[in-house]
Amino acid sequence: MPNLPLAKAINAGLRTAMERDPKVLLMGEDIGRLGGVFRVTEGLQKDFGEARVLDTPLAEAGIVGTAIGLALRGYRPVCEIQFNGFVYPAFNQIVTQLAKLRARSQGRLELPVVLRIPFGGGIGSVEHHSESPEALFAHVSGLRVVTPATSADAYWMIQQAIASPDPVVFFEPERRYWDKGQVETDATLADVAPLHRARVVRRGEHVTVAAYGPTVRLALEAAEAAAEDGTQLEVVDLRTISPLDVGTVAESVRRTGRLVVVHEAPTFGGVGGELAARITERCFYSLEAPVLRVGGFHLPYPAARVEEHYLPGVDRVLDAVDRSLAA
Amino acid sequence: MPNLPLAKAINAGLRTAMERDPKVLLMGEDIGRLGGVFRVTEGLQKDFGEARVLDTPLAEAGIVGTAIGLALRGYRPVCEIQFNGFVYPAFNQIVTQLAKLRARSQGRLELPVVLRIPFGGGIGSVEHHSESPEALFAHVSGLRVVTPATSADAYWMIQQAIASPDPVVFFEPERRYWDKGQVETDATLADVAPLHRARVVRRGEHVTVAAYGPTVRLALEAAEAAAEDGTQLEVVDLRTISPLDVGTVAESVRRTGRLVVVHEAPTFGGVGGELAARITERCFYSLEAPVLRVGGFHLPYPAARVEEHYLPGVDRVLDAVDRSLAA
Amino acid sequence: MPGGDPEGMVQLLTPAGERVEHPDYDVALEPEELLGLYRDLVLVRRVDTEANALQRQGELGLWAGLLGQEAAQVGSGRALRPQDHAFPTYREHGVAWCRGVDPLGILEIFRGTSHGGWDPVAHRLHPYTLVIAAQLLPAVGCAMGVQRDGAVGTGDPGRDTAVIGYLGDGATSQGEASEALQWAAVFNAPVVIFCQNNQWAISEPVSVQARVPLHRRADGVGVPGVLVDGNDVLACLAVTRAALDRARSGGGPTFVEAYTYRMGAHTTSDDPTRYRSAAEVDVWRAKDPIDRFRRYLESEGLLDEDFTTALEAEAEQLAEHLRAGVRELPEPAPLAMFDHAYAEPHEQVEEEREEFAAYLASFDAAPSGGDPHQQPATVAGRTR
Amino acid sequence: MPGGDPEGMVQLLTPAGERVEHPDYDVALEPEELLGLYRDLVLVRRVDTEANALQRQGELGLWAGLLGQEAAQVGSGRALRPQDHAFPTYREHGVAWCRGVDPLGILEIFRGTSHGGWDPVAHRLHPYTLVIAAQLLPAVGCAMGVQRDGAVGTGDPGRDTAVIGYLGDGATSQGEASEALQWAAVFNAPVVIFCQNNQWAISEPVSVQARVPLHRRADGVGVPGVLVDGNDVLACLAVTRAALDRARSGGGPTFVEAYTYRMGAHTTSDDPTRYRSAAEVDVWRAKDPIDRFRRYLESEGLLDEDFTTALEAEAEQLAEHLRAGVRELPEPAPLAMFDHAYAEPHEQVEEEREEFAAYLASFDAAPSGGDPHQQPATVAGRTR
Ligand SMILES: Cc1ncc(C[n+]2csc(CCOP(=O)(O)OP(=O)(O)O)c2C)c(N)n1
Ligand SMILES: Cc1ncc(C[n+]2csc(CCOP(=O)(O)OP(=O)(O)O)c2C)c(N)n1
Ligand SMILES: [Mg+2]
Ligand SMILES: [Mg+2]
Repeated sequence: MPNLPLAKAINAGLRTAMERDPKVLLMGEDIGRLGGVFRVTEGLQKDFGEARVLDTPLAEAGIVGTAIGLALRGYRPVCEIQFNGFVYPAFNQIVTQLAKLRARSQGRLELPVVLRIPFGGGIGSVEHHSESPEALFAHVSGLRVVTPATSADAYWMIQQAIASPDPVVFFEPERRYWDKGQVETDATLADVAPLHRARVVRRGEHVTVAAYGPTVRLALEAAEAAAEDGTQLEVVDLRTISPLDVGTVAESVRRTGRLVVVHEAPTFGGVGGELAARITERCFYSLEAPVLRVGGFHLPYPAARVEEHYLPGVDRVLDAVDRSLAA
Repeated sequence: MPNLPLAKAINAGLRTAMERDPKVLLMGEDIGRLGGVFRVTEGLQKDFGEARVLDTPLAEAGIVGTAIGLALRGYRPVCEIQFNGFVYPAFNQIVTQLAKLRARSQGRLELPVVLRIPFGGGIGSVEHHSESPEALFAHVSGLRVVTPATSADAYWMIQQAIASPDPVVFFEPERRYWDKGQVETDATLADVAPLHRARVVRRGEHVTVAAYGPTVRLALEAAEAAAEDGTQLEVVDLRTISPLDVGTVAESVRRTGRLVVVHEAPTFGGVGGELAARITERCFYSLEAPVLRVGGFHLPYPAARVEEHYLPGVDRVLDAVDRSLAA
Repeated sequence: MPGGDPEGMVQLLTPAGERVEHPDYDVALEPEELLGLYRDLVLVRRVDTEANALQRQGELGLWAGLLGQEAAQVGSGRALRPQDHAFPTYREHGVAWCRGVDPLGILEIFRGTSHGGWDPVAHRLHPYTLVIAAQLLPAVGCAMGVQRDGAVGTGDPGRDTAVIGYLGDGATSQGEASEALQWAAVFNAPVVIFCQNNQWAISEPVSVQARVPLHRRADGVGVPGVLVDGNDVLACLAVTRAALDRARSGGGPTFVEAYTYRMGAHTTSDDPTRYRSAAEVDVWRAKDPIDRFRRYLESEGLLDEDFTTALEAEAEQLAEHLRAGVRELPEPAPLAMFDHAYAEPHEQVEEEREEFAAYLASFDAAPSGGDPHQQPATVAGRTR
Repeated sequence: MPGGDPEGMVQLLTPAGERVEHPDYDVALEPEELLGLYRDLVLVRRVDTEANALQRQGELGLWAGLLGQEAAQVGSGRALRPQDHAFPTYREHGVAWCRGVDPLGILEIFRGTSHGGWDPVAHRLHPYTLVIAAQLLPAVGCAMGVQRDGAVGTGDPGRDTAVIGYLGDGATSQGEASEALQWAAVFNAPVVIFCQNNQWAISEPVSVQARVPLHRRADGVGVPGVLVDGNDVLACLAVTRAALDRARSGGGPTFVEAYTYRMGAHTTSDDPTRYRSAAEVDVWRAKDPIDRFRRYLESEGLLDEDFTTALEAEAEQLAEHLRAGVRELPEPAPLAMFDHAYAEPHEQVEEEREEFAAYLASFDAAPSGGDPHQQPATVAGRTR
């Protein structure tokens, strides 16, 4: 059971998928010779050739648009968008074509396309490199949206995403790329947790904290800190954003009576609002306090030297926990 | 006080703005000679010339991108996106440039650009003509998002949007274009209701119904029907989506204890979730029932002959009201 | 200037129906092939006529006509082999016809009972795409898939495959159209980008889109650009066939500009008298693609009365098929819309399906206290 | 092939520093103008050297170097008049220099204290744009504004205005780049689209973007496309000046491809040895833009020791200004980020500002029970 950084776990997952199915292709900018700016595709062009690992022209609409055509011809393209803020040139292809072609053709067309998007902040980078646009994709029917928080999930979820007959937007938490974790590579795709289930990653009785991608570790750190003060946080790693596994969170909230949702994306219009609305609807009589949200502010992602203030940190999570407990 | 269809009220508002300020320009596809596919710009090219009312190449990125440049040079461009589903080619310019340039330049650049987008369904049209993508814009900081529900608001709000130093996405409810209403054209911009305030359009004590754009009339129709059964709905026309006037809704909910939000956009990830989360946070102890939402389903907009089932209708609103009252 | 013949346009038939030679392009067709083309032209025009009538009668919400563009569509459509793939806009009813699609499948879209009533896999005709130019990158990607399948340059005419992607003159302005051309060039993809320059994009003349002839765009990325008389079915067939052959053999992409004219309205919602002159339309009427081809066939003595009578009867039958069929197109069941957004269940969709099913059932159950309230009236058919 | 001189490239100075004639382009400069250009070249290279060093020392998170592209940037930048507007990418430090921007303002971006430290209105230098090609449509729009202001073709050199928009070879693949060219053509906008083909887009050679020379793209939309030696400051000045003059006089847009080379890494996060050979870099080192210009000035007897010593001192002073200044760049105050998203108050932003201010204040108030928990460490500077 190797101990892999999250980026390497995705690399291994891509490799396994490519070995299993010759129709799996990788497409993107600098993913071939260079192995991607985060080295997630390192070594794959060397081993699988240029026909299966394509360095593309610098055009995101082109990447997604041609991936659609390749999928129609039976391929399973996995597209890398170099950074979160550069996905918008492809937005038309994603929203009007990729997401809708199945419905438009009454299920006659299948679009097994994966879009890998590094997202989130905390790496001290420049504009457009640290954003969290997942809510924009979650609102678009026809897409599935998931994000792993650990190396093990990264390894398996990328394979599940590739195996999905539906288009999947796969958000990779940038600042966790170098976090290591054990990966059980001997299991099979059927054995591991389903792609669209949330997971309780820490048990606790006082407040449920729901997080995904980069904020899962943050929630766990907050839980450690809270435990020192005697507050037991239950941490749920959502894993899947569309569909949203409301049931797993509701089950937890029915026990704790309190929920704090944490994501890096701006709170306003973010995924947390949707979860809050659904949990409140389902658990209205169990809730001891309103669902609270901790997220980015309704601001363009700021310059790197101020991002620690923009991003939810342990303290802001704990502050919300305190407010929830005080309600 | 003329009685104008909503489309004509916008036309009159554009005309007034153009007369007042020579820097106001209109740009879009078919807006000149043809007067736009909904005739909203009818007669304006004839009266203001081709330099101020531009028929553009068929490229939405081009429309918004050049509008940005014109704004930087001191103009106030008002762009028409022909239909809601055709805005995505411009999404990159909107999200990465239009919305962010002010923050990126620390307030040194001003982007008084208006994007007019006809939205919503109910007109029996083909794909991409009836969608409600407002949540995608509301989540993007730097933009303001508003929508009028009546001719009077249409006339004044378009002028306020043009006067705004910030970019404004102005959603026009397609199926209300032909609805007539009194327009008090003698007032001044300073007299009328501020752009970013919601408005209680019907008083009622039992349940608050919040709606915007095309669903305001729907909510009023539901209120009529409910009144026959003795249920008094309070109807709030949100008018502004970003910012969201939470205070006006909260004030109402504190009295009624119940809230139903109605929009045509898919419920999942829609504006209703955000409003539900905020109202629950503010009014937790006043709420007698969870906030309920009535909206489109998480599906691509369906074919015209089934849209009446996709869209929230009076009955679905009343059903939600009943469920709220039963909680 | 709309109307004048542009320089360098490939033509094999003059507007008067005279057969002319071209140094680079030719077609040698058997009489039955020529008559087959004529049949196609007449029948697709009949589909158009009938659909317009059905729209006026309220059976369709909208119709996007092809009047005047029959030759460009039939010429290019008949150049395709069964294994080829076509990616149309919303106006390629003639191409759909050549792909064996029942026109009723198209009427579904404009009646509003579905977003497309044919099997895109079986017919190798992609669903109509309303977002202009958005079908082109998928077309190029499909061609890249063909390449990867080794279905190019084998010399086996049943195997070598090409892709054709259609667009209008207005659509050339979309950045995606440029990207498609460029990707085709960079990957040497077996694809033909076929532009029907019908001179208008709704109310905008082609001069709003470009200052130079559209086919020159291809030069910019090193793709051959060919200008063909789009009202000349033989020239369209010859040029497209050559381009497809080139693609199938591994020679790479071609951009074709078919110079033609939209004789009717943009759609039935449009009123072209607001933006163009009757005189302009008259100029183009004189170049009608069917008239000229009929004159040619007549001059060759190929059109006899038996054939024209039979064709007339076939057209009448087809019209009747549409008239009867359109009224019988099944109304979509309310719950069916939940079926195809995803291949595998999606929690929120399933939940909404169940809730909506229960909601609908609540009316059937007719609970005491009343009927469902009426839906507000919709204003149908006011837009395109 | 990177390294070989392409056909038809405008050159006024050979790599050996020999002055050559060109039938269409020339510049006649006074000695002090020539020395001024040399000074610019030396100083902007010094900015680059210093910024790289500061990045290695951890003062900057990242740096995108211009080594090798000084002539293209100074040549084009010095062709601008005060009233002109420039729309850069993220690499036009030499252009920024010509627009009078203190390089410290650029370092703010790469240190992470702001998204840009100059006043774009005062300098008529748009903020750096990281989304490739996204600055071009705004540049064209600005030029359309210039037209509407009547600031074109008046003959008044202080009034007639042009716009220049920069992009890289890789960025030419974006659909928006094509749209920008086309809008410029259709509206005859007073704009120069200036492409620095530095042969690489991170790890991708220009052959991944296009099969034909980039400047040919202009032909496709009827815009003149000029290929210029991007390592020849005189040729870049001459070609850009002519293009800007044409724009200012109402003659319309020009596309310029400056053929050059990125001698360093894409950014300090990049390792070019992974994708290109030392031999290739050597070929280009022999064409260094500063070496060749120095040889020319020497051969003309224009460079004396006084000048070079003074310039060396000036460069040293500039470097010291950067070294000292970068450390003194003010750290952004946490609450300042709330100031500029909107010109007028936005309810949610104001609410968040207040809540966050109260939250921050709660630490100052040092409530009983403790310090704020520590932030998790960030992994800075690992990406571009
Ligand atoms: C991206 C996009 N923008 C706008 C529209 C609205 N629209 C539909 S058809 C049309 C004109 C298209 O003209 P052209 O490409 O010449 O094709 P034609 O209709 O003439 O066949 C427009 C603007 C659209 N469908 N897609
Ligand atoms: C839309 C977009 N996609 C991807 C990127 C990531 N990226 C940054 S620079 C770069 C290469 C650009 O190459 P080129 O245009 O040649 O400019 P150069 O860096 O060589 O000056 C890429 C892919 C980006 N900034 N924007
Ligand atoms: Mg057209
Ligand atoms: Mg480059």
